[in-house]
Amino acid sequence: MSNGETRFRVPAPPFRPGEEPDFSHLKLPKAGEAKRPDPTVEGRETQDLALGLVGVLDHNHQAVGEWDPKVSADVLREGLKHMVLTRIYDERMLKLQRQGKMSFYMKSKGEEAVAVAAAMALRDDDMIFPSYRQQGMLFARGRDIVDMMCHCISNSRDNLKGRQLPVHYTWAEGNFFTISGNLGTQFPQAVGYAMACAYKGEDRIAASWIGDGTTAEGDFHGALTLASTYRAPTILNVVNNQWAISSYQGIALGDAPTFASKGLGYCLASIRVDGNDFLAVYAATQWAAERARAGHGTTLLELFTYRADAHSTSDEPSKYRPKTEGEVWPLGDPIERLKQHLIGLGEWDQARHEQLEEEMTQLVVKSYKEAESHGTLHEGPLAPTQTIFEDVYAEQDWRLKRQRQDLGV
Amino acid sequence: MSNGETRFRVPAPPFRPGEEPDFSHLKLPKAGEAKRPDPTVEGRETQDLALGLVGVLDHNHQAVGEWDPKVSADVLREGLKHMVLTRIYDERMLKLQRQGKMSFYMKSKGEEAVAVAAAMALRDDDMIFPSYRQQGMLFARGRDIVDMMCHCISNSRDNLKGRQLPVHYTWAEGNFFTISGNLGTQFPQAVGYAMACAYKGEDRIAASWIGDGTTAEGDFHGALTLASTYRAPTILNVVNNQWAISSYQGIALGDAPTFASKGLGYCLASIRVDGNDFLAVYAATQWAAERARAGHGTTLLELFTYRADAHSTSDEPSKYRPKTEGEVWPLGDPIERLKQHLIGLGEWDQARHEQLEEEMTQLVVKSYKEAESHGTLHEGPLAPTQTIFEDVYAEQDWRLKRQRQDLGV
Amino acid sequence: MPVMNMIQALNSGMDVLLERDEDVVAFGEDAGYFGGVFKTTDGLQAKYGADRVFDTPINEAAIAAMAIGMAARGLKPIAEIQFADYIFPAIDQIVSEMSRIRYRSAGQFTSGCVVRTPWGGGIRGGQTHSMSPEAFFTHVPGVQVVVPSNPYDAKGLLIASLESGDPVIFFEPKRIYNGPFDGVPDKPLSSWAKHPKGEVPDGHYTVPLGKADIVREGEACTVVTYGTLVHVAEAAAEASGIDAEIIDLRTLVPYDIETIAKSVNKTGRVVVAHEAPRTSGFGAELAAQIQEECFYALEAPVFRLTGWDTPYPHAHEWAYFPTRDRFARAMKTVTEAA
Amino acid sequence: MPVMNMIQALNSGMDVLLERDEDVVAFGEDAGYFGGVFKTTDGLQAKYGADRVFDTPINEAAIAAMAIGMAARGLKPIAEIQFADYIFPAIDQIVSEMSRIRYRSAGQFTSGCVVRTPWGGGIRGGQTHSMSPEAFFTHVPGVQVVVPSNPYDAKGLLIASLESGDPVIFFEPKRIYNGPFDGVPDKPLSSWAKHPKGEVPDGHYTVPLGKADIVREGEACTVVTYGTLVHVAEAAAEASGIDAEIIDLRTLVPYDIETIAKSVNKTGRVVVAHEAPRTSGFGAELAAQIQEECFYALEAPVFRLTGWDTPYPHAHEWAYFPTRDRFARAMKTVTEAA
Ligand SMILES: Cc1ncc(C[n+]2csc(CCOP(=O)(O)OP(=O)(O)O)c2C)c(N)n1
Ligand SMILES: Cc1ncc(C[n+]2csc(CCOP(=O)(O)OP(=O)(O)O)c2C)c(N)n1
Ligand SMILES: [Mg+2]
Ligand SMILES: [Mg+2]
Repeated sequence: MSNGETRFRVPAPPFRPGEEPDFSHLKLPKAGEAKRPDPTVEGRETQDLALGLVGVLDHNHQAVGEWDPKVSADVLREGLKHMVLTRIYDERMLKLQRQGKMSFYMKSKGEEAVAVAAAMALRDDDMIFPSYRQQGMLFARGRDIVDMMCHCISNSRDNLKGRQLPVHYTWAEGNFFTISGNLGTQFPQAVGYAMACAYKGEDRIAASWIGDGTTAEGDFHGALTLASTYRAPTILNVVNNQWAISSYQGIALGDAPTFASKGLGYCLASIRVDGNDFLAVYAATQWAAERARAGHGTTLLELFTYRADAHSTSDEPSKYRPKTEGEVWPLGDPIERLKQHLIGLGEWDQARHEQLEEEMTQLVVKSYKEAESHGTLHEGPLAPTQTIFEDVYAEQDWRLKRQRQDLGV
Repeated sequence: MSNGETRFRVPAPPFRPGEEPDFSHLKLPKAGEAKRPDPTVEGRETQDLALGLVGVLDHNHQAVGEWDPKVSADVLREGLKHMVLTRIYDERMLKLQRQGKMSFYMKSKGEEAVAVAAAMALRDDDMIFPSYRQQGMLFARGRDIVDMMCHCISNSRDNLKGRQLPVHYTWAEGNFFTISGNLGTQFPQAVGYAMACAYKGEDRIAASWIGDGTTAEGDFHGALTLASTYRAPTILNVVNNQWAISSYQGIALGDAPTFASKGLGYCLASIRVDGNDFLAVYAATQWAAERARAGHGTTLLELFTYRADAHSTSDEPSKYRPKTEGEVWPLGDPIERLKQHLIGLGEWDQARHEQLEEEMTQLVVKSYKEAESHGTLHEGPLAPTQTIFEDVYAEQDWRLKRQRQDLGV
Repeated sequence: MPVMNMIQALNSGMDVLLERDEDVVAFGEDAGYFGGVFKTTDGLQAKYGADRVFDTPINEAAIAAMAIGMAARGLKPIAEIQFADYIFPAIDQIVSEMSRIRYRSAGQFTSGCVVRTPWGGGIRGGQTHSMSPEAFFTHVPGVQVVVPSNPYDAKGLLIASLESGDPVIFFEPKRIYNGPFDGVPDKPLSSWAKHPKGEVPDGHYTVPLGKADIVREGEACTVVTYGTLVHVAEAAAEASGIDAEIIDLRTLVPYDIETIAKSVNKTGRVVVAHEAPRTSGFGAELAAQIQEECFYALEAPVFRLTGWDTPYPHAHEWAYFPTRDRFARAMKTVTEAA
Repeated sequence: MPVMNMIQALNSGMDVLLERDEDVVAFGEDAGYFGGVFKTTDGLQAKYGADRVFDTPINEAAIAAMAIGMAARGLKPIAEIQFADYIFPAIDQIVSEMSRIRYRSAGQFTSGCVVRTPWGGGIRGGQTHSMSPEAFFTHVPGVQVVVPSNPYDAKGLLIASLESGDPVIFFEPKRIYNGPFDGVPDKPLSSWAKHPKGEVPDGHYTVPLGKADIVREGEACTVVTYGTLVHVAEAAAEASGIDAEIIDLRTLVPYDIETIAKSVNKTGRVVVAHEAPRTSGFGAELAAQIQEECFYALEAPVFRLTGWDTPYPHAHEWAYFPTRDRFARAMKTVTEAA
């Protein structure tokens, strides 16, 4: 797999625009096949899990195998709701961005289960160090949707005072750390946080998420090294959505078979998970949380998924991958799969689903109206201008005081 | 293994000063046990080698097993000579440092085979990106010993014009890159160099060395990632001498079983080698070089050895490890082992060995006299003072010209 | 002569370099197949092959290190850091290695390469797509620092940078990639077609490093700046009617002290301007050197017009960015000082 | 009162902090069992346990990140970077994260911690054990920068730093760990026992951030400096007989502009001095601000006495380092300027 004749190997994706995508070369283990060891297992004994794939929902949308978390239909319906809301929210925000209501947006389409199932499997007091594509967690943790929107349109009610790009949420109350625009930095921070929890004698854990491309950063290695050395109660998640903007996963992966397998070199428990399978993500997260809480240290989870839309509003994926690639991607759509599973259980039906979509759409529309009543980026009101000089330090020094005066605010 | 009751795990070495060191807990595979796959093997198939130990010289100093490189007695005697010279050179330089002849020194005692055998197994046109503890390579490559000393005492003949700390050699002619005082930086550079060799269509390779402690740096991960992605013709060597100044290997290693196993997460060929076994280091390097030259990419070698002396002249190891630890270290001394092997072959004897030591001592003493005739750090002559303003750029800009004037040189 | 925007001019510069010399390679995150998130390397992989123009893993330190290793073997790498905000993971390789290879090896090895990176604010990029970290690099002996302000210079400086044989950190003012910006946020984007420096020869030429450009002659005061703010300064001079002499520095290290001093000795009044925070910004160096060099000619303190000592804000970008009006006020302050 | 050298004073400062507050932890490469390569954390692991004072892997970025994560959970970390030369792998975590956590979260999270690191030259450490990278950090909004020059201040500033609640980069002039140095390379080491600030209380006290110290009053000129050079300046004043007023800055961000301006308005003549390279060194900021603040009081250009724009050399260290004699010449230049 390299681009034509090259003198060193430059990995290239299997399909480029104009080619017919076909994932039959991908030999993915079947749902239910993976063994579920006790969460106290030695890290080195997770090799099969790192090279395999933990899946629960099979082709018929039935829950199979040892990893089935056996959660109630209520929990599944709640998960479905958060995922549907996430997708509708994303759609709406994208439209609003196109209308100039906000400067930037990033959707999580196709990756909703990664965020929602993980947040639901964690305790609400577990600390989250997210990347920019886990908005589903905020819904799962009950963040007010109007507040989320107010952040995205940088208005007077933005809890970040307009200081951050849209989708770079912060929510301390919900144990959701401040999202960085710099890739990977939060991974070792999460380990430090987890060490502090252990130090304080708490059984809270910390969890962090980065993308497949970001695993190449030095901070990835720093995090895994700290985690292995101090056996910190952390879950380190790699969301492998196959793409890093235009770079396909092979640029970061090199010859390695899976991202999960990168954890084996640190002897961390390492598991590749079907990231489009709500139950599998839930179960793996629960397993890893139990392991961490019991003092057995960090788990590296690879969530195998597919970025079903553009990287961000600044991206144009048809330039580098076939438009239909997402459609033929073998692990399907996480919402559809959970929906069918619930229908199969007799706990859901198409009518209820449509009603849910309708309710969520209404919620989003109504919330946006309310959010907009607090202003928008271009029309204001924004946070007072002088707030740009606040929170640099606990107290303003003479420089900031003078600069504020210079600006006349 | 942690220091008393701690709330997160802090790895601690098995023995501290005052304790009786005893390595019987170390289950090391026997020499000759490891299989030698074809150098074109897939990286992932080297797991046993990464977790095992490639050894050739057994307890009776006989060469055994598939990895025996079967080199001639002449080659072995040459290796012995370079190792003996390295040790005598180090001893002498240390003494001179204590006498104030140079500002700093770092010995490589106990690790001579790592440097000498590798340099001999490589081609002279292969590029070396060393750390500060591979002086043996310079001898193996035929660097003039007087030149080496002139660098260490920073005199008028120092080929680095006194700009670098002692032992931070550079020797372009000998394909020996400029040693950095910053740990780990050279590892990804070596991969870049190797890619350039491939790009130029050469079959030269690049090799680099770092210590066990340095594997924790982000650059380690950067190097392995580049190597795996571009399949660069590189040998990346981790010299595991058990200690990083006062920190024992567990601080970097965490729960991982070996440093070699860290290569598996990148699917690089990964081998742990008895670093005190000249023949094993030679054979493994040869194997990795053959692999790289054949276009199969990078090998990660862990050279398992022991830092038999202080980290540097600024260190005092008795503060953090038992004085006798090196003596009971199970892999013995690399010079003694090769010497006994040669004696066993009937190719060497005690008298010749003593004569060699005597010759090397004379060489070092004589060379130092000559070196000193070109000046010493404290008494001069040094490189002309204005050289501090040279080589910052290809051409001096106005700032440097003025600064030179200001200084009046 | 063809009209190009800055992206096309930079692309053309790389094209010329790649064409003329097989030792030239270009790489970075998304820089290969896709041609870069700003499309600066667009088409070059298709033209020169995937081992001459290629994608890298997301590890800026490794990108810099790869450039160093390749340069040691005689290649001439052009490395892209996707945004200047993301150069910090690479700064150790730049400060401790790239900048010093020539020095510490006494010339046995060199690190000639260009590290290109989109730089500066004005695009609503928030704190991680707007930084101007040039001052950090101006404090590093052994690297040169370049900031072009128009397509013609961008191409000529890029070629000169790679041909200099020493490492160059090459900051590209992304706000003006597609057209000059006069510091009035709500005015529509202008086009490089209307700017004299939008005409860019197709072939090889250089703009020498270390030489500033006087983009406007004037008597009332001297403005020393670079990048996007060159255009804001011009707009401010026009809007305010202040007869400013505007110096586009182009190269920050080594900066053209001769041109600056000559102008300051004439006007006696100076504004130095940049987008980066004030404290220890490159304006501090300029002010310090100017007051030393032209002490007796100065009739007012050198005025530093800069971003504030805060992270780069998102919603209040225009309260942070030195706009045309703030620029005009600064010129007024120095020209009116007693 | 006990006499301490700087290492002992810093050790005592950490001891006090660890003793009073269970949330304080200290860590770094070799900082645990061994007590640090300079022995600054000596004995603290034995006293407080291996989860309060511990060794870290050799990854400076991870050290900084760990501090950030711990601070987010309410701990008060003291992180050691073994030499300031090795802070660059951590600079992304410091610039992009530590410095901005409070700002970007609008105060919901903070990153109060101290990053301690042995700093500066004069110990024949060559280019990788001699750097003075303070200027980089003074350009980073959100971090404070501290450089003590004696045992008393070192302890008091260290405690004040950790108690400030914001990140502090704390540079320790290693040349004077064991005794003051007057800038004459071949004179024997002096002892802190002979220096008034060698007396250090055992218990808790603070030296406030942001306040400079006038270590010598004088009329002929003002010297603004910090760290080792404070002592060199004093020796130069004595040797030359020039009646310099010497200001020990102690805190670089935020620096004490009031004390500086008052002195400069009195003397009209200034030397700013540091060991780091000249271009864009912190002396540039000081000179720029002084000429703005005290323009009409200045009788000579602010003189920058600095290291050269080269990497830090080894053998010719004393041709690079601002020695007593170079210092005296600088004072002479400014006092004699017309
Ligand atoms: C340090 C750093 N380098 C580069 C970037 C620019 N950038 C933003 S997102 C991105 C791709 C990330 O891909 P991946 O990690 O796979 O995450 P995904 O977007 O797919 O979720 C890049 C290169 C950045 N934000 N930070
Ligand atoms: C980036 C960086 N961090 C810290 C140091 C200080 N330091 C020098 S040697 C050393 C220990 C290295 O240990 P290891 O990698 O095991 O190599 P060894 O000395 O044992 O050969 C440390 C921490 C450094 N030189 N560079
Ligand atoms: Mg991705
Ligand atoms: Mg070691």
